[in-house]
Amino acid sequence: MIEMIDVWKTYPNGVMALNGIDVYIDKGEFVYVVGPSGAGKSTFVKCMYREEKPTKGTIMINGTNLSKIKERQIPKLRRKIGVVFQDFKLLPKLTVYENVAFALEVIEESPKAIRQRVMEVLDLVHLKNKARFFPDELSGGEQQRVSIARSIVNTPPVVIADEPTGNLDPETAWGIMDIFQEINSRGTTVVMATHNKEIVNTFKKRVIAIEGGRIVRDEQKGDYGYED
Amino acid sequence: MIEMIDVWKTYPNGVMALNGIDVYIDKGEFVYVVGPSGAGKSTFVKCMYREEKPTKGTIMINGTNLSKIKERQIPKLRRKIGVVFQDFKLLPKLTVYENVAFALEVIEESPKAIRQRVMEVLDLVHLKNKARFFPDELSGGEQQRVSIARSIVNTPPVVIADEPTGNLDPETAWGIMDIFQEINSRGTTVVMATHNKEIVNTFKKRVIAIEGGRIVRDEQKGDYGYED
Amino acid sequence: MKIRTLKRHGAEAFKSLGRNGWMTFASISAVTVTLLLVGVFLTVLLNLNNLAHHIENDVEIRAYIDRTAKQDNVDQLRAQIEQIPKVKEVTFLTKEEGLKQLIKDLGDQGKAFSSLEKENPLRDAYIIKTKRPQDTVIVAKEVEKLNYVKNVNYGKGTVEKLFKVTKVSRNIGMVLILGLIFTAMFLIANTIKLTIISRRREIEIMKLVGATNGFIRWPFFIEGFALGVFGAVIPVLVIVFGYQFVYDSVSPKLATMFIKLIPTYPLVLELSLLLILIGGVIGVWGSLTSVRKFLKV
Amino acid sequence: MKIRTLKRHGAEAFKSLGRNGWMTFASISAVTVTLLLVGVFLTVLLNLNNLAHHIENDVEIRAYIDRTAKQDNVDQLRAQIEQIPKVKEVTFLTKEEGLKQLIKDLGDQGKAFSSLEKENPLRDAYIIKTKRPQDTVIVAKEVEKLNYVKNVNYGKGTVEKLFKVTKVSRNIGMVLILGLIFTAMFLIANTIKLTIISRRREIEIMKLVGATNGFIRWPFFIEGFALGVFGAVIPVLVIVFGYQFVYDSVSPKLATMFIKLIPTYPLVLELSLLLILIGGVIGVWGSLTSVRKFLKV
Ligand SMILES: Nc1ncnc2c1ncn2[C@@H]1O[C@H](COP(=O)(O)OP(=O)(O)OP(=O)(O)O)[C@@H](O)[C@H]1O
Ligand SMILES: Nc1ncnc2c1ncn2[C@@H]1O[C@H](COP(=O)(O)OP(=O)(O)OP(=O)(O)O)[C@@H](O)[C@H]1O
Ligand SMILES: [Mg+2]
Ligand SMILES: [Mg+2]
Repeated sequence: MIEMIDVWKTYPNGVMALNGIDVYIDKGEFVYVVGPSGAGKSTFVKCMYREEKPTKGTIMINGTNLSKIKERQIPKLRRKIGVVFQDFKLLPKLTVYENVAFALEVIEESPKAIRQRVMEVLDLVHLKNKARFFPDELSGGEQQRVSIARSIVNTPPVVIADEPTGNLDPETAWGIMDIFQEINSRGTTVVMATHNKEIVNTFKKRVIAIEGGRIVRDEQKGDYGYED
Repeated sequence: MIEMIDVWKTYPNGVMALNGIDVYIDKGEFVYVVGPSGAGKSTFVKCMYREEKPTKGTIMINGTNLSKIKERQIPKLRRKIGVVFQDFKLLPKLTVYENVAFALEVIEESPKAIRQRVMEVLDLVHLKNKARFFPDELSGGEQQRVSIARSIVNTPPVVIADEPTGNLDPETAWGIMDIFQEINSRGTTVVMATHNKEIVNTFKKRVIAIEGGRIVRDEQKGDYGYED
Repeated sequence: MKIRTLKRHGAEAFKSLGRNGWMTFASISAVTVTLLLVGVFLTVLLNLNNLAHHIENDVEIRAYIDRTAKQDNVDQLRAQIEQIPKVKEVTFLTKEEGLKQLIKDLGDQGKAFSSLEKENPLRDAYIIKTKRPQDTVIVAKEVEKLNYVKNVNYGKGTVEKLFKVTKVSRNIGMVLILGLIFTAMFLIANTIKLTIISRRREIEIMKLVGATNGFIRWPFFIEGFALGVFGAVIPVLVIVFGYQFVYDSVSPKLATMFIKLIPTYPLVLELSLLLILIGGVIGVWGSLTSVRKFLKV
Repeated sequence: MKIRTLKRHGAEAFKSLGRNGWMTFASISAVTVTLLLVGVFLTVLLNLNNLAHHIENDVEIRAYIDRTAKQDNVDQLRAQIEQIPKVKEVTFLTKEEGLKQLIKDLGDQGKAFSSLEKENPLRDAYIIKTKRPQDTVIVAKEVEKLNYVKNVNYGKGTVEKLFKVTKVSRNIGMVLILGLIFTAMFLIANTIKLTIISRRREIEIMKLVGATNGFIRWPFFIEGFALGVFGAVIPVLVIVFGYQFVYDSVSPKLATMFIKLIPTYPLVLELSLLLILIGGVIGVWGSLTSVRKFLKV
């Protein structure tokens, strides 16, 4: 499903964020990406949906080589990957409803289907009653949940979540984890960068630990590690 | 030090975020503000440094009544309160160094004193080597630490931190807590809205729990609560 | 693209215009002011051009007829002149009338010549108008060669100077008009560019969520067009009613000075169309070129 | 405010200009284009005004002297005319020269009058120039009352018409210049407004971190000024060198048509100052008014 072969990423300012990543994530897997602040977790997942291009190395998504893909093909790729961005990336001039609907509009769904599906997903993240609000009228956690709703609304085969519970209280975070487990059990591949030790240690899954741009640990049913 | 008497806040869109808050926080206290997503924690602290004006009620900071304060006096008030914003609020066109220095420039510190103090604080949050980077060249956790550095750089008598560890791995979060405890031990009042159960339960302090805009619990050396 | 998607783009464009209130207002007003300037200057310059045209049209050739010519010869001469392709109109002027005109033209000074009426030193003449004023000299030379033409007078020197002046003025006018229109286009495109630069992040987010370039471009296309056309509304109204008003109130006064304004119709219609066209086309162009810059995500 | 803070504001302003590269470029180029337009149109309109002035200055009064006047009377008349305060210059024209001029002015047609040279129907005359061309009519009337003045000729009717035309043209010109300058001011202010709207969030953050309004305003003040002044650089260069070039290459040609351009200096200096002034003042004004909107946090 997702394969990285000797991937390196150096940002224009000289920061070496990824230093030779080799990883294979199978269809239907649930993977935590953990590691200290600035380790390269976000860079790692950004390469998967081509927000960042690696400086060197090969990335294969579903059999397509990302470095050989045509510019025109990128939107198609991204529609197959739902992303919860670390900084949410909501469209400020669109309401909660419109932000989530946007991911369905780009695939030219019928307005009726859009309406039904969006309300369904907003209900899942408990934001049905805030559908008409604008992002800057929401609390931090509410914005994060909108981003989560948008990432799953078009039922993509892959969901990448970068720190999706950072602004959520434990109870709400738990609810979100239920959603991710649910879609994972239906076959969706989930890649989740997180700092939430409790979640990682409770819902045991594969754990990839990154430090200084290198994978330092990769274990099935691992735990968060970094004991203090 | 900080006193709220029957404070209500209704946002222009009709959301009632605070519904009669009465609280007194003494000089030198360390207070956690906890509660579910959207409970009103951010609104509660925003009223203290006047990012939001309450619809009703009185807020006293250090003996000054915020509803009677003149427009011109607000900057002076804010300089006495260091704030870690939930969304960081870094100036995108300034480097890390310049962002932190800004809080000292507004009080017309000498360039030499600024340089020394800023590097000192950046060292505290382990960002000395990223001083010349722009915010969008930083990882989420690094941005959050810049915001933390800026809040404490001018050694204000009060520090308000809204979810200051949301994007930090546990180890780094621990380091930040050490900083907050350290300044608190030197007399700084700290008010910290957080979802981090582990932190609240480890460093026992006063806990104010907000739900639906009301204080539902207020205990010294409390714990996070909300057991699942 | 499905029809409903096109509808969606339209709705999106107008929603965005509404929600970016301040920006929309600022850019529409910039377009308005720019087009107003273009409209007003264009009207003035076109009228000056028209004036030059009228002055040129006053130029005529006088072919004085030999005193020895019989009525037959005179008629034949007229036929010959009328055969020259560049000639538009030929009229006969008796020497008596000619002297009267001269005395009148000279004003007070002419009175000294009144005594001459008995022994008129002038000749009968044909007054010739050419189709294009610029052909005056050529036609004059051809007429000069005809039989029974004693001499030809077309204000030699003065006429050449006049045409030189009008030509230079026309060239300056053209340069000014083109400069003005290009400036306007640049300013409109630039304004729209500024509004879009500030939405760069939005465009990037859309791309990251899977929108194609076309999908993002469409609402901007419509928005740019709408900004340009809305910006043209006030200038068009000002031109249509303003010119009508000026024409009605000023042209009687100007008539006493033999200055004629260009009639209201179709001038204002043409100008209005031009303004709407500039607004719409440049709006779209400015919008699309600036969006393109941010699509590479 | 401490000196070092002022320094800091200056440094901050230029840093911001550099870091907002695209925006800075877009707004400077908008200012540039706008001021270029103002400069060019202003130059043309000022030259047209100058031309009108020259045409007006060609107006003169001819006072024909009674044939019965002795040399004494003629000299006395000159003294009397010169005493009229509005008179600038008086010259004597003999009737022989007068006829020659007339024949020359009439061109080919004048040849018919060559025979008159022996029995000249004209009179000797004084040619009078007034200090202000507009006083022609008044002076003519005064001169008419003097002894030994047979009649007075100043192109009655034509002169009034000429002054009417130049007055109307001047008014139109004034309206166009004012309209142009106001448009330019609006466009410059608007452009700067657009760049600042997109920095609204930055201003809000600064306020939340404890900056006073003044502290935030200073760098914007300097930035607005710099944008305006930088935007004036190219227009000033174009005006200075362009006008010098046009003047040198075109004015000999125009001289044959009796059209005179305004000399390069001090015209280009004045225009340059005006452009820099508009740029700087409006830059500051646009910047400060738009910052103010976002300071209420
Ligand atoms: N756009 C960028 N330009 C330059 N450097 C960058 C950029 N984004 C990230 N970096 C740098 O790359 C390194 C890895 O960043 P990344 O965002 O991948 O970290 P992370 O593991 O997600 O950290 P966090 O847990 O704090 O989000 C950091 O040192 C950061 O400063
Ligand atoms: N600017 C605003 N305009 C309108 N409504 C707002 C605004 N800011 C917050 N709200 C609403 O007020 C309520 C309280 O928001 P607040 O940000 O205080 O929550 P919070 O406790 O900080 O939540 P979180 O833990 O998610 O940050 C929420 O329902 C939110 O939707
Ligand atoms: Mg990250
Ligand atoms: Mg909050």
